[in-house]
Amino acid sequence: MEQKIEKNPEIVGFACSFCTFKASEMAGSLRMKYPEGVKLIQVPCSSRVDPAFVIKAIFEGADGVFVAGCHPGDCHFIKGNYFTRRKIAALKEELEAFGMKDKLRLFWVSAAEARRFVEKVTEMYNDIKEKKNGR
Amino acid sequence: MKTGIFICHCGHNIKHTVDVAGLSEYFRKYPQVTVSEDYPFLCSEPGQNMITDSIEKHGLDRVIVASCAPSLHGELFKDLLRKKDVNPFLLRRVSIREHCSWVGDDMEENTEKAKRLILSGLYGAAHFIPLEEKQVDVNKSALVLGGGVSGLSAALFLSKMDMQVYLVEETPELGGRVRELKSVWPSRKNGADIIAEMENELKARDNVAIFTSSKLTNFEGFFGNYQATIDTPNGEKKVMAGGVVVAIGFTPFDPDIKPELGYGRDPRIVTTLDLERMADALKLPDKPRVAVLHCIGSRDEQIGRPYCSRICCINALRAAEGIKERYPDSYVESFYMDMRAHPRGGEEFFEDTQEKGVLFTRANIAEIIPEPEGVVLHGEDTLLDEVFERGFDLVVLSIGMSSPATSRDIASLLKISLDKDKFFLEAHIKLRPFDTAVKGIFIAGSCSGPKDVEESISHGRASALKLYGFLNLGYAFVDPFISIVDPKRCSGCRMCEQACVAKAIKFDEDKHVVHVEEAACMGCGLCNATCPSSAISLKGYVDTIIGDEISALLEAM
Amino acid sequence: MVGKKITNGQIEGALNKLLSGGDCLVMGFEKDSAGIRHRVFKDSLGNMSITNHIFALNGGLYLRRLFSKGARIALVLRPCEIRSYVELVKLSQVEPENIIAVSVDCFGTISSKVDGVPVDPDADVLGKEPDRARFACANCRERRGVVGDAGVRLDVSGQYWVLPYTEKGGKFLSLIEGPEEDVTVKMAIPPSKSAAAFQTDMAEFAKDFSNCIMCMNCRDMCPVCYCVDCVFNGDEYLPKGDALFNKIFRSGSTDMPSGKELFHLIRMYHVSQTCVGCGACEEACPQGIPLTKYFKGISERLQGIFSYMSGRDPNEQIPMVTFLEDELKNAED
Amino acid sequence: MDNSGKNVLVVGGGIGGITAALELASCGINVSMVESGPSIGGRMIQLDKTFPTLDCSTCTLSPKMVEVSLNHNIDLMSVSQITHMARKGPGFLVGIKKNPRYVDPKKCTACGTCSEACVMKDRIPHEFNMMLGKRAAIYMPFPQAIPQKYLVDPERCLFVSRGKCKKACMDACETGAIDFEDKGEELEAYFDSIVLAPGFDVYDPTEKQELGYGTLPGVVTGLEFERICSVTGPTGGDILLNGKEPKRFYFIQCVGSRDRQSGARYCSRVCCMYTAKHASIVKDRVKDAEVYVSYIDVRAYGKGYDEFYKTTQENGALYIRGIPGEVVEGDGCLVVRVEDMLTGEMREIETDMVVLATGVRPRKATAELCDVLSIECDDYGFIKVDAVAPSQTNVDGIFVCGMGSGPKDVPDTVASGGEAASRCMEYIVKGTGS
Repeated sequence: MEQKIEKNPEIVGFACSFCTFKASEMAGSLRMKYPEGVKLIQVPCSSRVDPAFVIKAIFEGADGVFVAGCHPGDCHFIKGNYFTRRKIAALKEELEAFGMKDKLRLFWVSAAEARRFVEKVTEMYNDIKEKKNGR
Repeated sequence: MKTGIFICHCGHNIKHTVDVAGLSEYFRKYPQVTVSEDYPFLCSEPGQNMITDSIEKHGLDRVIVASCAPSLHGELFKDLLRKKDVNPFLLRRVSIREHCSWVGDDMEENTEKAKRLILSGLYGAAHFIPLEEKQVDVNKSALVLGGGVSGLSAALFLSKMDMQVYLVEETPELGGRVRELKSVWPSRKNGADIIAEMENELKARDNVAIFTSSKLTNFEGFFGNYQATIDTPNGEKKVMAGGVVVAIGFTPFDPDIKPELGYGRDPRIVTTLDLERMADALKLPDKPRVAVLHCIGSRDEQIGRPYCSRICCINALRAAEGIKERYPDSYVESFYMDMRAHPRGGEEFFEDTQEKGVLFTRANIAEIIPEPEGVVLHGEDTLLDEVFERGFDLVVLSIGMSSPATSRDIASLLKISLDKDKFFLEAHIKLRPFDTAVKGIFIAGSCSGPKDVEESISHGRASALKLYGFLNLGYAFVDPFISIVDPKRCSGCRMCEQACVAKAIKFDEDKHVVHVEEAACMGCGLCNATCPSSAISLKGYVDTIIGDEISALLEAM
Repeated sequence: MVGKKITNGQIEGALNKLLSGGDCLVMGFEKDSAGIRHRVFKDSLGNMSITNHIFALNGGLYLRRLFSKGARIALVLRPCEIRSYVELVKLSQVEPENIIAVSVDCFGTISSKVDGVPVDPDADVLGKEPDRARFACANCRERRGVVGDAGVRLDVSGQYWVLPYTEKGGKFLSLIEGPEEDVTVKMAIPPSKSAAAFQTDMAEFAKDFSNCIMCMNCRDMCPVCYCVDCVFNGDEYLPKGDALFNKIFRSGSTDMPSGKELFHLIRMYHVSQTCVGCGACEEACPQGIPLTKYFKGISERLQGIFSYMSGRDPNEQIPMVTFLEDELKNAED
Repeated sequence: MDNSGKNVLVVGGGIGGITAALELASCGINVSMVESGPSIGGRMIQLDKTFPTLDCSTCTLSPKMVEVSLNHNIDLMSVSQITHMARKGPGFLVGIKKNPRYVDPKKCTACGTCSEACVMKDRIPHEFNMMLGKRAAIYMPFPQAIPQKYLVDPERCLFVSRGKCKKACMDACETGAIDFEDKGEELEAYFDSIVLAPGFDVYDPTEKQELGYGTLPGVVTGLEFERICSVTGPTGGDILLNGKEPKRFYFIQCVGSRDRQSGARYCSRVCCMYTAKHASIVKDRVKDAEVYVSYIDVRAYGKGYDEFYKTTQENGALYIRGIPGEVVEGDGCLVVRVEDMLTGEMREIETDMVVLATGVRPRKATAELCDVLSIECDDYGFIKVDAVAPSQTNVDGIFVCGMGSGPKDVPDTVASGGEAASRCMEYIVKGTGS
């Protein structure tokens, strides 16, 4: 297991059920491929994501965590994602102070953007994988 | 705790890249797992029976269904629990198809991933509590946005079903675009007549309130009890509506967006819509040369309109035919990409127009340059594979449909989502084409994508029927996924109250704690994430559930 | 800006006027041969001290959940204490209606853990013996008495002033004899220079926190850690007993849960917007962990991105409960 | 308002009929659904996937079918026909013939042992699989069939047709569900209104000898190809041609549509998209497959269709404008002769499999049905409707939805199902004068 994790990153994503999670469903039904290491947790809105979750995930072994929600202005809950952006921006600042800023990303992916979803997660996965194995 | 895990093969959709048998075997080792089975189609009747039977046999209090995405068959599996008197919110769906078998090819990797996804379901579900779907009375009245043919059809139907109807139209008169059409496909009736008929019938009814030159300014409440504020010429009106049918139609494509078409710079370049309006005013030489251009503002990625507008080929044909009838000796040439004469009778019409002498050239038009002696088309014939320049006395642009100008405003007012082209997004394009993500709000006609008149009428009526079906019961259930406050843990810091978008959180000065207005809560969970001690938490998504799901995805196995 | 020059005893005089009303309390410092400490004065001030060069805890701690209607209170405390009071007001943990908060210029403090410090509240720690000053003070963001309703400030000529910042501050000023005059002279303490952004890594963290015993004293003594029931009281982040062994049982890994990192990083996030960098946490730590470096550093960075400063202004909203539609584009990936 | 006590007859159990029935039931109407086949689901359940989302047909439709079987307001009659109809006031007196299934639905557990035991096992061409693959005389058309019950095919069952068989099925059946005495049932009932959802057949391209359907192995129709791709199909979803996986595919559009010779001038509205769907399925399942598509115009008119068409091309499907003159046998392969109208050149393309995008025809049974109900049809045999009320037939109180009134794709059929149901409701309410 340790070996495996050393090679392939584990990435946990928090996906808004109204956009990103839908996009991920579409990505699935369109048979788009992305690394198995990427696993999603569905949340009603990206604003539900308590930064504590991200920190918890990181210290339980996630090589990367992303929070993904609707594009600003498109939030099903009207303004939720603006709060998400504040929370995550602050959290990124904290992680950066600890030299871990590349562990966390914030994506906007609408329900229709299956391709964007795949691109974003794959890109993140590959970047992190490089770093892991670059060492 | 007695958990049942049911893993679907989905034919070979899941089975071919996930070792389903191995999975069901694996989970049997967990103490909290009583049953763990796999089956070809859990959604089929035998599959459903298998689940209900084991709920009964083993007295399961948690059911985990690992299959397709949770958005599919949501109610279906819940009902299985209901049938056995198990609270339906003790069900956990795990998507091992859309999120596993379909996105990875490696059997081993996929199985490992599925294992973790199911495990997170298992851990998360451990913290589930029975949730109650509160029954609320619903208002047997409907708000219909848009007075076009679709909205009118919806309003008429609902009113005939004894429902109070509020019809809101932005423009001064009802009828939308259809009113302007001289000959509606395929009936060939005059649009104005069709509208007049509907309008009179509607106005004769006493349970319909029509607000023209009006617009929706505020919208709150929840399914069955929405409050809408309408800005009308005679002041602001507040109405109660059980549900909404959105039928705000479309905006005709504005050719100015493509300057190379020269539209607006020369009176000899007109749109199909202009042509309808001009009708007799149209003045041309007795042997006019007329060009009809298809796909203006459709199938065009550069201007962000990659979709087909569905109706413009027929419109183009009608334009060509019209010219031919008026000027038998005219030279009419139609420039198209694909001839999409798909509606009823369309193909025959296409053939007839050809027989009437209209020429059809498969071409891409690069530019339209108005010269004194004629409007010159610069284009490429994609059949003969040659570049051409041809002069015409009139150029008709068959314009497509763009998303309604107000779609974004309406979307944010009603909290419904838009698709990539800014039309409204349906819950499921095939099986729920009228539903939106918000209960009781339906979409009809061209505002969810280009439609012709016939289809718009069907849509209007069908969505109205859906709404009626919902409200006719007189009661409905509110979403149980709302926030709840633990007053013993609340510090009364009021951060959640300030953050709450729905303004659903109220502060109790005496007890110095907050509480949630259930009906108003949207269930986003922002408050939960804002409260440092999670004294306010979102049912179904409490910290322990998400926290343990995280652990499950990452813990060593 | 107008204010009043004061001489020894004048503030005490004003405060005594308040006390004489019988319905007012004063919170400040009391000094005697044994030492110097926080104290609430009722009928008379006794030997009150306006300043205090020894830091044991942040007085804001006493103000949490202070909703008393009626009784009036005057706070005469350090800027960092008044700032935490202001944050607690924003968090509705204090009812400010009957409180007058006076911040007093601070010359730096010495840790109460250091033995044999002579009792001289006016000692200019940072000026005279900077090496004995606490880390928090040496790197303080706001030593000037410029927060709260009024401030007691020293000008370059060695003259003390009382300056009003709010209506309440004005009332307090009126209790002091002497004419109001424009403040033209420079003050002794200049605005602090903004420090470089705090930067560390997990290795350094591991080293610094290696002795953490998770007593959570840092949390308990933090003036702005106001929750009545902390998330870390439960088993959720820090499994204990059964919860811990269940986790070990099901995960197969026998590592102890990574409690330290979770506890400190999450708490850093929780207090990031309200932390005033007073260092009470470090003072409270039995293991001598350099907490201030981290909490102060993180909070300054995190407040920075919203150009927010805790305790500066009661009308400033805590960043997490509001937003701008057009901001933080660089946070999006 | 209280709609209980109102009865509506829905004829046809495809997606159109199912939609109408469920909508009506949700309004409290008692619905009787008459399906001529052994299971509801219609054509859609025969499809492997549906465009443009490519989600599997079974997954989207099966739950609806189950809903029908569970809904208390819906009475489902399979293998049944309408025998006669008479107006009665605003409504109709309708005769319904329930043909015998020879299996007692109350006893059958759908375990399948009877089918295993049947002497005709694997000897009868399977209609559900478009005659590809074989079934027994006692069978269930497909695993998700609703009703979830087995039945006997009277024509092919030796005992029913010839009276002599060892009836191994009866011995095999543990619940004694099989009953050869079953005579079925004839009944007459009153309905306030009727919704027709007769569905469609696909064009039989045998007459087009030049395309080699029926003569050349490897030339199949669109619907046959659906079954070949489908998990529930004869090959279990593996794309096989007599056991081998073909690598080269040629799709020919507009076979029996936009075509006077075949008697259909109209456009069938689904072939362009189902071909695009087939092309992408092939590209997804068959490694380095070679895919050609012949077309006149690509009619990707629906929501997300044009985008889907583009992706199909991007994924490597080669579109050739022009319909092949002929398909001939080549050296261990098929050869398609086509004039590429874009390049003007005459091409001969070798391929392993030719899929004919066969067009839509009115279902054969529609004609009789219309006679019984005195419904007017158009020249093609589709049910005539009022253009402004697209489900209104010439008979007041009888409505039609789906392909019965002309070609429609699934979304349009669902919409028309809802529309028909709404007209139906309106008619009933008016009938009671409320």
